[in-house]
Amino acid sequence: MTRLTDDIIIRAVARIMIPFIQIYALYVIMHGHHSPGGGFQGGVILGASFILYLITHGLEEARARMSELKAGIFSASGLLIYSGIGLLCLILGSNFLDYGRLSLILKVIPAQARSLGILGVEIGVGITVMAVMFSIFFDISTGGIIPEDEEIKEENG
Amino acid sequence: MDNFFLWLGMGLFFLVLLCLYRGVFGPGVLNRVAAISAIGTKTLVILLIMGYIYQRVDMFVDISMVYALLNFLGTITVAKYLEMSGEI
Amino acid sequence: MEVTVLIQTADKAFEILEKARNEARELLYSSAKIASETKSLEAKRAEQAFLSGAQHTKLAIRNYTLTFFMLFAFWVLLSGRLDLFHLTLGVLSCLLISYLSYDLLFANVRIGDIRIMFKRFFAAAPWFLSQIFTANLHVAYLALSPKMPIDPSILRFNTKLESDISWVALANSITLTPGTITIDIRDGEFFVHAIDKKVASDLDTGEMEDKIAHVFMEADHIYIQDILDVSRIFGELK
Amino acid sequence: MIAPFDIVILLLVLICAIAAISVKDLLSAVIILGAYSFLMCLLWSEMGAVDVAFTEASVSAGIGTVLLIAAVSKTKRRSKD
Repeated sequence: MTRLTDDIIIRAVARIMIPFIQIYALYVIMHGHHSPGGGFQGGVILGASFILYLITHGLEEARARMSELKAGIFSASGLLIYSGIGLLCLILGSNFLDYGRLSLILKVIPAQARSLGILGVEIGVGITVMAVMFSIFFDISTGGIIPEDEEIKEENG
Repeated sequence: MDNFFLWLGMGLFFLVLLCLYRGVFGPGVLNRVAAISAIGTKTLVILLIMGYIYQRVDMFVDISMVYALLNFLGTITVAKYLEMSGEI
Repeated sequence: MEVTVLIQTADKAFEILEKARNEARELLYSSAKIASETKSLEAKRAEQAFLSGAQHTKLAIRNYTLTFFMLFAFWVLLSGRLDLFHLTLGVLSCLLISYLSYDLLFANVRIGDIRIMFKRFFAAAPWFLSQIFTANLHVAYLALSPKMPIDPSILRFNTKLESDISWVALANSITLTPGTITIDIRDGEFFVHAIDKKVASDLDTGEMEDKIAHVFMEADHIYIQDILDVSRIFGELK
Repeated sequence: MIAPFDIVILLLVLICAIAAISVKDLLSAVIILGAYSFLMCLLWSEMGAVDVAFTEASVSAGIGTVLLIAAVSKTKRRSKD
Protein backbone atom coordinates (compact mmCIF):
# COMPACT_ATOMS: atom_id res chain seq x y z
CA MET A 1 0.00 0.00 0.00
CA THR A 2 2.93 2.37 0.50
CA ARG A 3 5.12 1.49 -2.46
CA LEU A 4 5.73 4.34 -4.90
CA THR A 5 4.05 3.81 -8.26
CA ASP A 6 4.42 5.93 -11.36
CA ASP A 7 1.06 7.64 -11.72
CA ILE A 8 1.58 11.29 -12.44
CA ILE A 9 -2.08 12.38 -12.54
CA ILE A 10 -2.95 11.15 -9.07
CA ARG A 11 0.22 12.58 -7.60
CA ALA A 12 -0.33 16.04 -9.06
CA VAL A 13 -4.00 16.13 -8.07
CA ALA A 14 -3.17 15.01 -4.54
CA ARG A 15 -0.49 17.69 -4.34
CA ILE A 16 -3.05 20.34 -5.18
CA MET A 17 -5.76 18.93 -2.91
CA ILE A 18 -3.76 18.33 0.28
CA PRO A 19 -3.38 21.98 1.48
CA PHE A 20 -7.10 22.57 1.01
CA ILE A 21 -8.01 19.42 2.93
CA GLN A 22 -5.71 20.52 5.74
CA ILE A 23 -7.13 24.04 5.92
CA TYR A 24 -10.65 22.57 5.93
CA ALA A 25 -9.69 20.28 8.80
CA LEU A 26 -8.39 23.24 10.79
CA TYR A 27 -11.61 25.12 10.00
CA VAL A 28 -13.62 22.22 11.40
CA ILE A 29 -11.51 22.17 14.56
CA MET A 30 -11.63 25.93 15.15
CA HIS A 31 -15.35 26.36 14.46
CA GLY A 32 -16.40 23.36 16.52
CA HIS A 33 -18.52 25.38 18.91
CA HIS A 34 -20.92 26.99 16.46
CA SER A 35 -21.21 24.56 13.58
CA PRO A 36 -21.04 20.76 13.36
CA GLY A 37 -17.59 19.35 13.85
CA GLY A 38 -14.97 19.56 16.52
CA GLY A 39 -11.67 18.11 17.55
CA PHE A 40 -12.26 14.49 16.61
CA GLN A 41 -13.73 15.12 13.15
CA GLY A 42 -11.12 17.71 12.24
CA GLY A 43 -8.35 15.43 13.46
CA VAL A 44 -9.66 12.60 11.34
CA ILE A 45 -9.73 14.81 8.23
CA LEU A 46 -6.21 16.10 8.98
CA GLY A 47 -5.00 12.52 9.39
CA ALA A 48 -6.68 11.60 6.10
CA SER A 49 -4.67 14.27 4.31
CA PHE A 50 -1.42 12.74 5.56
CA ILE A 51 -2.66 9.28 4.63
CA LEU A 52 -3.40 10.60 1.14
CA TYR A 53 0.17 11.88 0.93
CA LEU A 54 1.49 8.50 2.09
CA ILE A 55 -0.59 6.61 -0.47
CA THR A 56 0.27 8.83 -3.42
CA HIS A 57 3.88 9.78 -2.74
CA GLY A 58 5.24 6.57 -1.28
CA LEU A 59 6.79 5.68 2.05
CA GLU A 60 10.07 7.52 1.70
CA GLU A 61 8.79 11.03 1.01
CA ALA A 62 5.96 10.65 3.50
CA ARG A 63 8.46 9.76 6.21
CA ALA A 64 10.40 12.92 5.44
CA ARG A 65 7.20 14.90 6.07
CA MET A 66 5.64 12.90 8.90
CA SER A 67 7.72 10.15 10.47
CA GLU A 68 6.53 7.75 13.14
CA LEU A 69 8.68 9.55 15.71
CA LYS A 70 6.95 12.84 14.87
CA ALA A 71 3.55 11.12 15.06
CA GLY A 72 4.39 9.82 18.52
CA ILE A 73 5.50 13.25 19.70
CA PHE A 74 2.36 14.85 18.27
CA SER A 75 0.01 12.37 19.89
CA ALA A 76 1.69 12.84 23.26
CA SER A 77 1.72 16.63 23.00
CA GLY A 78 -1.96 16.78 22.08
CA LEU A 79 -2.80 14.75 25.15
CA LEU A 80 -0.54 17.08 27.14
CA ILE A 81 -2.53 20.12 25.95
CA TYR A 82 -5.82 18.43 26.87
CA SER A 83 -4.81 17.30 30.32
CA GLY A 84 -2.80 20.48 30.96
CA ILE A 85 -5.87 22.65 30.53
CA GLY A 86 -7.82 20.27 32.76
CA LEU A 87 -5.15 20.34 35.44
CA LEU A 88 -4.89 24.13 35.22
CA CYS A 89 -8.58 24.30 36.08
CA LEU A 90 -7.94 21.88 38.94
CA ILE A 91 -5.05 24.01 40.26
CA LEU A 92 -7.15 27.17 40.12
CA GLY A 93 -9.54 25.52 42.54
CA SER A 94 -12.44 24.08 40.58
CA ASN A 95 -13.26 20.78 38.92
CA PHE A 96 -11.28 19.04 36.20
CA LEU A 97 -12.00 20.74 32.82
CA ASP A 98 -14.26 23.37 34.41
CA TYR A 99 -13.13 26.21 32.15
CA GLY A 100 -15.01 28.99 33.90
CA ARG A 101 -12.19 29.36 36.41
CA LEU A 102 -9.70 30.11 33.60
CA SER A 103 -11.02 33.69 33.62
CA LEU A 104 -8.66 34.37 36.55
CA ILE A 105 -5.66 33.89 34.23
CA LEU A 106 -7.04 35.09 30.92
CA LYS A 107 -8.57 38.29 32.42
CA VAL A 108 -11.86 37.86 30.52
CA ILE A 109 -15.44 37.12 31.56
CA PRO A 110 -16.18 33.45 32.42
CA ALA A 111 -18.31 32.83 29.31
CA GLN A 112 -15.48 33.83 27.01
CA ALA A 113 -13.02 31.85 29.13
CA ARG A 114 -15.21 28.76 28.60
CA SER A 115 -15.12 29.31 24.84
CA LEU A 116 -11.32 29.67 24.81
CA GLY A 117 -10.87 26.64 27.06
CA ILE A 118 -13.02 24.47 24.82
CA LEU A 119 -11.04 25.69 21.81
CA GLY A 120 -7.76 24.66 23.46
CA VAL A 121 -9.10 21.26 24.40
CA GLU A 122 -10.36 20.67 20.86
CA ILE A 123 -7.00 21.62 19.39
CA GLY A 124 -5.36 19.06 21.67
CA VAL A 125 -7.88 16.37 20.72
CA GLY A 126 -7.40 17.16 17.03
CA ILE A 127 -3.61 16.84 17.17
CA THR A 128 -3.82 13.54 19.03
CA VAL A 129 -6.43 12.04 16.70
CA MET A 130 -4.45 13.10 13.62
CA ALA A 131 -1.24 11.51 14.86
CA VAL A 132 -2.92 8.33 16.06
CA MET A 133 -4.89 7.82 12.83
CA PHE A 134 -1.73 8.33 10.78
CA SER A 135 0.30 5.93 12.88
CA ILE A 136 -2.45 3.26 12.80
CA PHE A 137 -2.47 3.34 9.01
CA PHE A 138 1.33 3.50 8.91
CA ASP A 139 1.67 0.43 11.13
CA ILE A 140 -1.00 -1.61 9.33
CA SER A 141 0.27 -0.89 5.84
CA THR A 142 3.97 -1.41 6.52
CA GLY A 143 3.41 -4.25 8.96
CA GLY A 144 5.93 -2.61 11.25
CA ILE A 145 8.75 -3.29 8.77
CA ILE A 146 10.40 -0.36 7.04
CA PRO A 147 12.70 -1.21 4.09
CA GLU A 148 15.62 0.91 5.31
CA ASP A 149 15.70 -0.90 8.62
CA GLU A 150 15.91 -4.25 6.87
CA GLU A 151 18.86 -3.11 4.78
CA ILE A 152 20.66 -1.85 7.86
CA LYS A 153 19.98 -5.13 9.65
CA GLU A 154 21.33 -7.16 6.74
CA GLU A 155 24.47 -5.05 6.62
CA ASN A 156 25.06 -5.49 10.33
CA GLY A 157 24.59 -9.19 10.50
CA MET B 1 -40.83 24.94 -3.36
CA ASP B 2 -40.29 22.34 -0.63
CA ASN B 3 -42.35 19.89 -2.62
CA PHE B 4 -40.15 20.43 -5.65
CA PHE B 5 -37.00 19.67 -3.68
CA LEU B 6 -38.70 16.64 -2.12
CA TRP B 7 -39.38 15.16 -5.54
CA LEU B 8 -35.87 16.06 -6.68
CA GLY B 9 -34.52 14.13 -3.73
CA MET B 10 -36.75 11.15 -4.51
CA GLY B 11 -35.47 11.14 -8.08
CA LEU B 12 -31.89 11.15 -6.84
CA PHE B 13 -32.72 8.24 -4.53
CA PHE B 14 -34.00 6.34 -7.53
CA LEU B 15 -30.63 6.95 -9.21
CA VAL B 16 -28.88 5.76 -6.04
CA LEU B 17 -30.98 2.58 -6.24
CA LEU B 18 -29.84 2.03 -9.83
CA CYS B 19 -26.20 2.53 -8.84
CA LEU B 20 -26.69 0.23 -5.88
CA TYR B 21 -27.86 -2.55 -8.20
CA ARG B 22 -24.51 -2.34 -9.98
CA GLY B 23 -22.75 -2.13 -6.62
CA VAL B 24 -24.40 -5.19 -5.11
CA PHE B 25 -24.67 -7.52 -8.10
CA GLY B 26 -21.95 -6.04 -10.30
CA PRO B 27 -19.49 -8.67 -11.49
CA GLY B 28 -16.05 -7.89 -10.13
CA VAL B 29 -14.61 -5.15 -7.99
CA LEU B 30 -14.23 -2.51 -10.71
CA ASN B 31 -17.96 -2.18 -11.35
CA ARG B 32 -18.54 -1.87 -7.64
CA VAL B 33 -15.95 0.86 -7.20
CA ALA B 34 -17.43 2.92 -10.03
CA ALA B 35 -20.94 2.49 -8.63
CA ILE B 36 -19.92 3.49 -5.11
CA SER B 37 -18.10 6.63 -6.21
CA ALA B 38 -21.22 7.62 -8.18
CA ILE B 39 -23.30 7.06 -5.04
CA GLY B 40 -20.89 9.36 -3.18
CA THR B 41 -21.53 12.27 -5.53
CA LYS B 42 -25.29 11.73 -5.33
CA THR B 43 -25.07 11.67 -1.52
CA LEU B 44 -23.46 15.09 -1.64
CA VAL B 45 -26.35 16.57 -3.61
CA ILE B 46 -29.01 14.89 -1.45
CA LEU B 47 -27.39 16.34 1.68
CA LEU B 48 -27.65 19.83 0.21
CA ILE B 49 -31.29 19.25 -0.71
CA MET B 50 -32.03 18.14 2.86
CA GLY B 51 -30.30 21.26 4.11
CA TYR B 52 -32.60 23.35 1.96
CA ILE B 53 -35.69 21.55 3.27
CA TYR B 54 -34.57 22.02 6.90
CA GLN B 55 -33.63 25.69 6.20
CA ARG B 56 -30.13 25.07 7.63
CA VAL B 57 -27.93 24.96 4.54
CA ASP B 58 -24.89 26.29 6.42
CA MET B 59 -24.71 23.15 8.54
CA PHE B 60 -25.26 20.68 5.73
CA VAL B 61 -22.70 22.34 3.46
CA ASP B 62 -20.00 21.34 5.96
CA ILE B 63 -20.91 17.64 5.73
CA SER B 64 -21.13 17.63 1.96
CA MET B 65 -17.78 19.45 1.83
CA VAL B 66 -16.20 16.48 3.62
CA TYR B 67 -17.53 14.17 0.92
CA ALA B 68 -16.37 16.51 -1.81
CA LEU B 69 -12.85 16.60 -0.43
CA LEU B 70 -12.41 13.01 0.70
CA ASN B 71 -14.61 10.90 -1.58
CA PHE B 72 -11.78 10.00 -3.93
CA LEU B 73 -9.51 8.65 -1.18
CA GLY B 74 -11.29 5.30 -0.98
CA THR B 75 -11.33 4.92 -4.75
CA ILE B 76 -7.59 5.63 -4.97
CA THR B 77 -6.91 3.12 -2.21
CA VAL B 78 -8.87 0.37 -3.97
CA ALA B 79 -7.06 1.13 -7.22
CA LYS B 80 -3.71 1.01 -5.49
CA TYR B 81 -4.59 -2.29 -3.82
CA LEU B 82 -5.60 -3.81 -7.15
CA GLU B 83 -2.42 -2.56 -8.80
CA MET B 84 -0.17 -3.86 -6.04
CA SER B 85 -1.78 -7.26 -5.80
CA GLY B 86 -1.24 -7.60 -9.55
CA GLU B 87 -4.85 -8.24 -10.51
CA ILE B 88 -4.99 -5.74 -13.35
CA MET C 1 8.02 43.85 -48.32
CA GLU C 2 8.87 44.88 -44.82
CA VAL C 3 6.47 42.33 -43.49
CA THR C 4 8.16 39.46 -45.37
CA VAL C 5 11.57 40.54 -44.05
CA LEU C 6 10.09 40.61 -40.59
CA ILE C 7 8.69 37.11 -41.01
CA GLN C 8 12.02 35.78 -42.29
CA THR C 9 13.92 37.22 -39.34
CA ALA C 10 11.31 35.83 -37.00
CA ASP C 11 11.74 32.41 -38.59
CA LYS C 12 15.47 32.57 -38.14
CA ALA C 13 15.10 33.63 -34.55
CA PHE C 14 12.75 30.73 -33.94
CA GLU C 15 15.28 28.32 -35.48
CA ILE C 16 18.02 29.56 -33.17
CA LEU C 17 15.64 29.36 -30.23
CA GLU C 18 14.70 25.81 -31.16
CA LYS C 19 18.33 24.74 -31.31
CA ALA C 20 19.12 26.29 -27.95
CA ARG C 21 16.01 24.77 -26.46
CA ASN C 22 16.96 21.30 -27.64
CA GLU C 23 20.40 21.62 -26.12
CA ALA C 24 18.98 22.87 -22.85
CA ARG C 25 16.46 20.06 -22.82
CA GLU C 26 19.14 17.42 -23.30
CA LEU C 27 21.13 18.93 -20.46
CA LEU C 28 18.05 18.94 -18.25
CA TYR C 29 17.19 15.37 -19.13
CA SER C 30 20.68 14.15 -18.28
CA SER C 31 20.61 15.97 -14.96
CA ALA C 32 17.13 14.63 -14.25
CA LYS C 33 18.37 11.14 -15.04
CA ILE C 34 21.19 11.57 -12.52
CA ALA C 35 18.71 12.86 -9.99
CA SER C 36 16.34 9.96 -10.47
CA GLU C 37 19.07 7.34 -10.41
CA THR C 38 20.39 8.40 -7.04
CA LYS C 39 18.32 6.43 -4.64
CA SER C 40 18.15 8.00 -1.24
CA LEU C 41 16.09 11.07 -0.49
CA GLU C 42 19.01 12.98 0.98
CA ALA C 43 21.05 12.61 -2.20
CA LYS C 44 18.05 13.74 -4.27
CA ARG C 45 17.63 16.77 -2.08
CA ALA C 46 21.30 17.67 -2.38
CA GLU C 47 21.01 17.36 -6.16
CA GLN C 48 17.99 19.63 -6.21
CA ALA C 49 19.69 22.19 -4.02
CA PHE C 50 22.73 22.09 -6.31
CA LEU C 51 20.62 22.54 -9.42
CA SER C 52 18.44 25.36 -8.18
CA GLY C 53 21.17 27.11 -6.24
CA ALA C 54 20.49 30.57 -4.96
CA GLN C 55 16.98 30.71 -6.38
CA HIS C 56 15.78 28.09 -3.95
CA THR C 57 15.14 30.25 -0.92
CA LYS C 58 13.53 32.96 -3.04
CA LEU C 59 11.27 30.36 -4.61
CA ALA C 60 10.39 28.95 -1.20
CA ILE C 61 9.43 32.37 0.15
CA ARG C 62 7.31 33.08 -2.91
CA ASN C 63 5.56 29.72 -2.62
CA TYR C 64 5.00 30.35 1.08
CA THR C 65 3.30 33.71 0.59
CA LEU C 66 1.24 32.57 -2.40
CA THR C 67 0.02 29.48 -0.55
CA PHE C 68 -0.78 31.61 2.48
CA PHE C 69 -2.95 34.07 0.59
CA MET C 70 -4.75 31.37 -1.37
CA LEU C 71 -5.50 29.39 1.79
CA PHE C 72 -6.61 32.53 3.61
CA ALA C 73 -9.08 33.35 0.85
CA PHE C 74 -10.41 29.79 1.15
CA TRP C 75 -10.67 30.18 4.93
CA VAL C 76 -12.67 33.41 4.68
CA LEU C 77 -14.94 31.77 2.13
CA LEU C 78 -15.53 28.84 4.49
CA SER C 79 -15.83 30.74 7.75
CA GLY C 80 -17.87 33.80 6.86
CA ARG C 81 -17.23 35.30 10.30
CA LEU C 82 -15.22 38.47 9.95
CA ASP C 83 -14.60 39.38 13.59
CA LEU C 84 -11.07 39.75 14.92
CA PHE C 85 -10.96 36.48 16.88
CA HIS C 86 -11.83 34.23 13.96
CA LEU C 87 -9.59 36.12 11.55
CA THR C 88 -6.68 35.68 13.96
CA LEU C 89 -7.41 31.97 14.15
CA GLY C 90 -7.49 31.90 10.35
CA VAL C 91 -4.15 33.66 10.02
CA LEU C 92 -2.56 31.27 12.53
CA SER C 93 -3.86 28.13 10.87
CA CYS C 94 -2.98 29.38 7.38
CA LEU C 95 0.56 30.06 8.60
CA LEU C 96 0.73 26.52 10.00
CA ILE C 97 -0.56 24.88 6.84
CA SER C 98 1.61 26.92 4.52
CA TYR C 99 4.61 25.99 6.68
CA LEU C 100 3.63 22.32 6.47
CA SER C 101 3.02 22.20 2.72
CA TYR C 102 4.52 25.19 0.94
CA ASP C 103 6.23 22.92 -1.59
CA LEU C 104 3.02 21.20 -2.68
CA LEU C 105 0.69 23.74 -4.22
CA PHE C 106 3.00 25.84 -6.41
CA ALA C 107 5.80 23.37 -6.99
CA ASN C 108 6.28 23.72 -10.74
CA VAL C 109 4.97 27.19 -11.49
CA ARG C 110 7.46 29.72 -12.80
CA ILE C 111 7.87 33.18 -11.31
CA GLY C 112 5.64 35.88 -12.73
CA ASP C 113 3.42 33.54 -14.68
CA ILE C 114 0.48 33.25 -12.37
CA ARG C 115 -1.46 36.39 -13.18
CA ILE C 116 -1.21 35.84 -16.94
CA MET C 117 -2.12 32.21 -16.41
CA PHE C 118 -5.33 33.13 -14.61
CA LYS C 119 -6.22 35.64 -17.31
CA ARG C 120 -5.65 33.12 -20.08
CA PHE C 121 -7.53 30.45 -18.18
CA PHE C 122 -10.64 32.59 -17.93
CA ALA C 123 -10.28 33.53 -21.58
CA ALA C 124 -10.10 29.86 -22.56
CA ALA C 125 -12.85 28.59 -20.23
CA PRO C 126 -15.84 29.26 -22.57
CA TRP C 127 -14.23 27.20 -25.32
CA PHE C 128 -13.81 24.24 -22.96
CA LEU C 129 -17.38 24.57 -21.73
CA SER C 130 -18.77 24.62 -25.29
CA GLN C 131 -16.61 21.60 -26.15
CA ILE C 132 -17.95 19.71 -23.14
CA PHE C 133 -21.53 20.68 -24.05
CA THR C 134 -21.32 19.46 -27.67
CA ALA C 135 -19.58 16.25 -26.61
CA ASN C 136 -22.32 15.69 -24.04
CA LEU C 137 -24.98 15.97 -26.73
CA HIS C 138 -23.07 13.56 -28.96
CA VAL C 139 -22.64 10.94 -26.24
CA ALA C 140 -26.30 11.28 -25.27
CA TYR C 141 -27.21 10.64 -28.90
CA LEU C 142 -24.97 7.57 -28.93
CA ALA C 143 -26.48 6.22 -25.74
CA LEU C 144 -30.08 6.85 -26.71
CA SER C 145 -30.02 5.61 -30.30
CA PRO C 146 -31.21 1.98 -30.35
CA LYS C 147 -28.40 0.61 -32.54
CA MET C 148 -25.62 1.95 -30.25
CA PRO C 149 -23.25 2.99 -33.06
CA ILE C 150 -20.13 2.99 -30.90
CA ASP C 151 -16.65 2.17 -32.14
CA PRO C 152 -14.30 2.08 -29.14
CA SER C 153 -10.58 2.45 -29.72
CA ILE C 154 -7.45 3.42 -27.86
CA LEU C 155 -5.47 6.36 -29.19
CA ARG C 156 -1.87 6.93 -28.27
CA PHE C 157 -0.04 10.13 -29.04
CA ASN C 158 3.07 11.94 -27.90
CA THR C 159 2.37 15.33 -26.45
CA LYS C 160 4.48 18.41 -26.98
CA LEU C 161 3.75 19.76 -23.51
CA GLU C 162 6.64 19.64 -21.08
CA SER C 163 5.74 20.29 -17.46
CA ASP C 164 3.84 17.66 -15.55
CA ILE C 165 1.17 20.06 -14.33
CA SER C 166 0.13 20.78 -17.91
CA TRP C 167 0.13 17.03 -18.65
CA VAL C 168 -2.29 16.62 -15.79
CA ALA C 169 -4.44 19.51 -16.99
CA LEU C 170 -4.59 18.03 -20.47
CA ALA C 171 -5.39 14.57 -19.13
CA ASN C 172 -8.13 15.87 -16.89
CA SER C 173 -9.73 17.99 -19.58
CA ILE C 174 -9.70 14.99 -21.92
CA THR C 175 -11.39 12.95 -19.20
CA LEU C 176 -13.87 15.74 -18.48
CA THR C 177 -15.03 15.72 -22.09
CA PRO C 178 -17.58 12.91 -22.32
CA GLY C 179 -16.61 10.03 -24.58
CA THR C 180 -12.87 10.16 -24.00
CA ILE C 181 -10.94 8.92 -20.97
CA THR C 182 -7.22 9.23 -20.32
CA ILE C 183 -6.02 5.82 -19.19
CA ASP C 184 -2.35 6.44 -18.56
CA ILE C 185 0.57 8.79 -19.12
CA ARG C 186 3.92 7.12 -19.62
CA ASP C 187 6.88 9.45 -20.23
CA GLY C 188 4.78 11.99 -22.07
CA GLU C 189 2.86 9.42 -24.10
CA PHE C 190 -0.89 9.59 -23.62
CA PHE C 191 -3.16 6.54 -23.79
CA VAL C 192 -6.71 7.73 -24.46
CA HIS C 193 -9.81 5.58 -24.78
CA ALA C 194 -12.31 7.05 -27.24
CA ILE C 195 -15.87 5.80 -27.65
CA ASP C 196 -16.40 6.87 -31.25
CA LYS C 197 -14.65 7.89 -34.49
CA LYS C 198 -15.99 11.44 -34.27
CA VAL C 199 -14.75 11.99 -30.73
CA ALA C 200 -11.37 10.54 -31.63
CA SER C 201 -11.01 12.79 -34.67
CA ASP C 202 -12.01 15.79 -32.54
CA LEU C 203 -9.21 14.90 -30.17
CA ASP C 204 -6.73 14.30 -32.98
CA THR C 205 -6.81 17.89 -34.21
CA GLY C 206 -4.75 18.89 -31.17
CA GLU C 207 -6.74 22.04 -30.52
CA MET C 208 -7.22 21.22 -26.86
CA GLU C 209 -3.50 20.66 -26.47
CA ASP C 210 -2.82 24.06 -28.01
CA LYS C 211 -5.24 25.72 -25.63
CA ILE C 212 -3.64 24.02 -22.62
CA ALA C 213 -0.19 25.00 -23.84
CA HIS C 214 -1.40 28.56 -24.24
CA VAL C 215 -2.85 28.64 -20.73
CA PHE C 216 0.20 27.11 -19.07
CA MET C 217 2.62 29.21 -21.11
CA GLU C 218 4.63 26.42 -22.70
CA ALA C 219 6.27 29.24 -24.52
CA ASP C 220 8.80 27.96 -26.95
CA HIS C 221 6.67 26.35 -29.67
CA ILE C 222 4.52 28.21 -32.16
CA TYR C 223 0.92 27.42 -31.37
CA ILE C 224 -2.24 28.19 -33.24
CA GLN C 225 -3.33 30.70 -30.62
CA ASP C 226 -0.04 32.59 -30.91
CA ILE C 227 -0.35 32.73 -34.67
CA LEU C 228 -3.83 34.15 -34.32
CA ASP C 229 -2.51 36.78 -31.92
CA VAL C 230 0.36 37.70 -34.23
CA SER C 231 -1.81 37.78 -37.34
CA ARG C 232 -3.98 40.44 -35.79
CA ILE C 233 -0.92 42.62 -35.27
CA PHE C 234 0.14 42.04 -38.89
CA GLY C 235 -3.30 43.05 -40.05
CA GLU C 236 -2.98 46.33 -38.20
CA LEU C 237 0.46 46.89 -39.76
CA LYS C 238 -0.91 46.47 -43.25
CA MET D 1 -37.88 14.38 9.84
CA ILE D 2 -38.89 13.91 6.22
CA ALA D 3 -41.04 10.79 6.08
CA PRO D 4 -40.60 9.69 2.43
CA PHE D 5 -36.82 10.16 2.61
CA ASP D 6 -36.80 8.14 5.82
CA ILE D 7 -38.50 5.10 4.30
CA VAL D 8 -36.38 5.14 1.15
CA ILE D 9 -33.08 5.51 3.02
CA LEU D 10 -34.01 2.69 5.41
CA LEU D 11 -34.77 0.44 2.43
CA LEU D 12 -31.44 1.25 0.79
CA VAL D 13 -29.52 0.76 4.05
CA LEU D 14 -31.17 -2.63 4.45
CA ILE D 15 -30.14 -3.67 0.93
CA CYS D 16 -26.56 -2.55 1.59
CA ALA D 17 -26.33 -4.33 4.93
CA ILE D 18 -27.62 -7.64 3.54
CA ALA D 19 -25.29 -7.40 0.55
CA ALA D 20 -22.27 -6.57 2.71
CA ILE D 21 -22.65 -9.65 4.88
CA SER D 22 -23.64 -12.04 2.11
CA VAL D 23 -20.94 -11.28 -0.46
CA LYS D 24 -18.00 -13.72 -0.56
CA ASP D 25 -15.26 -11.34 -1.65
CA LEU D 26 -13.74 -9.35 1.23
CA LEU D 27 -12.77 -6.35 -0.91
CA SER D 28 -16.29 -6.14 -2.31
CA ALA D 29 -17.65 -6.30 1.22
CA VAL D 30 -15.47 -3.34 2.18
CA ILE D 31 -16.69 -1.34 -0.81
CA ILE D 32 -20.35 -2.08 -0.09
CA LEU D 33 -19.69 -1.09 3.52
CA GLY D 34 -18.57 2.27 2.14
CA ALA D 35 -21.95 2.67 0.45
CA TYR D 36 -23.61 1.62 3.71
CA SER D 37 -21.81 4.40 5.57
CA PHE D 38 -22.83 6.98 2.93
CA LEU D 39 -26.48 6.05 3.38
CA MET D 40 -26.10 5.90 7.15
CA CYS D 41 -24.77 9.47 7.08
CA LEU D 42 -27.83 10.47 5.07
CA LEU D 43 -30.05 8.79 7.64
CA TRP D 44 -28.42 10.54 10.60
CA SER D 45 -28.63 13.95 8.97
CA GLU D 46 -32.20 13.34 7.89
CA MET D 47 -33.12 12.63 11.51
CA GLY D 48 -31.53 15.91 12.57
CA ALA D 49 -28.37 14.56 14.23
CA VAL D 50 -26.00 16.72 12.24
CA ASP D 51 -22.98 16.20 14.46
CA VAL D 52 -23.28 12.42 14.34
CA ALA D 53 -23.65 12.62 10.59
CA PHE D 54 -20.51 14.72 10.40
CA THR D 55 -18.56 12.16 12.41
CA GLU D 56 -19.89 9.34 10.24
CA ALA D 57 -18.95 11.22 7.08
CA SER D 58 -15.42 12.10 8.11
CA VAL D 59 -14.62 8.72 9.63
CA SER D 60 -16.06 6.64 6.81
CA ALA D 61 -14.83 8.73 3.89
CA GLY D 62 -11.47 9.58 5.40
CA ILE D 63 -10.27 6.66 7.44
CA GLY D 64 -12.62 3.67 7.55
CA THR D 65 -12.39 2.44 3.97
CA VAL D 66 -8.65 3.02 3.83
CA LEU D 67 -7.96 1.17 7.07
CA LEU D 68 -10.16 -1.77 6.08
CA ILE D 69 -8.46 -2.09 2.69
CA ALA D 70 -5.05 -1.91 4.35
CA ALA D 71 -6.20 -4.74 6.61
CA VAL D 72 -7.50 -6.74 3.63
CA SER D 73 -4.14 -6.31 1.88
CA LYS D 74 -2.53 -8.23 4.74
CA THR D 75 -4.82 -11.26 4.33
CA LYS D 76 -6.33 -13.40 1.59
CA ARG D 77 -9.20 -11.79 -0.27
CA ARG D 78 -11.48 -14.80 -0.69
CA SER D 79 -13.21 -16.23 2.35
CA LYS D 80 -13.15 -20.02 2.71
CA ASP D 81 -16.80 -20.81 3.41
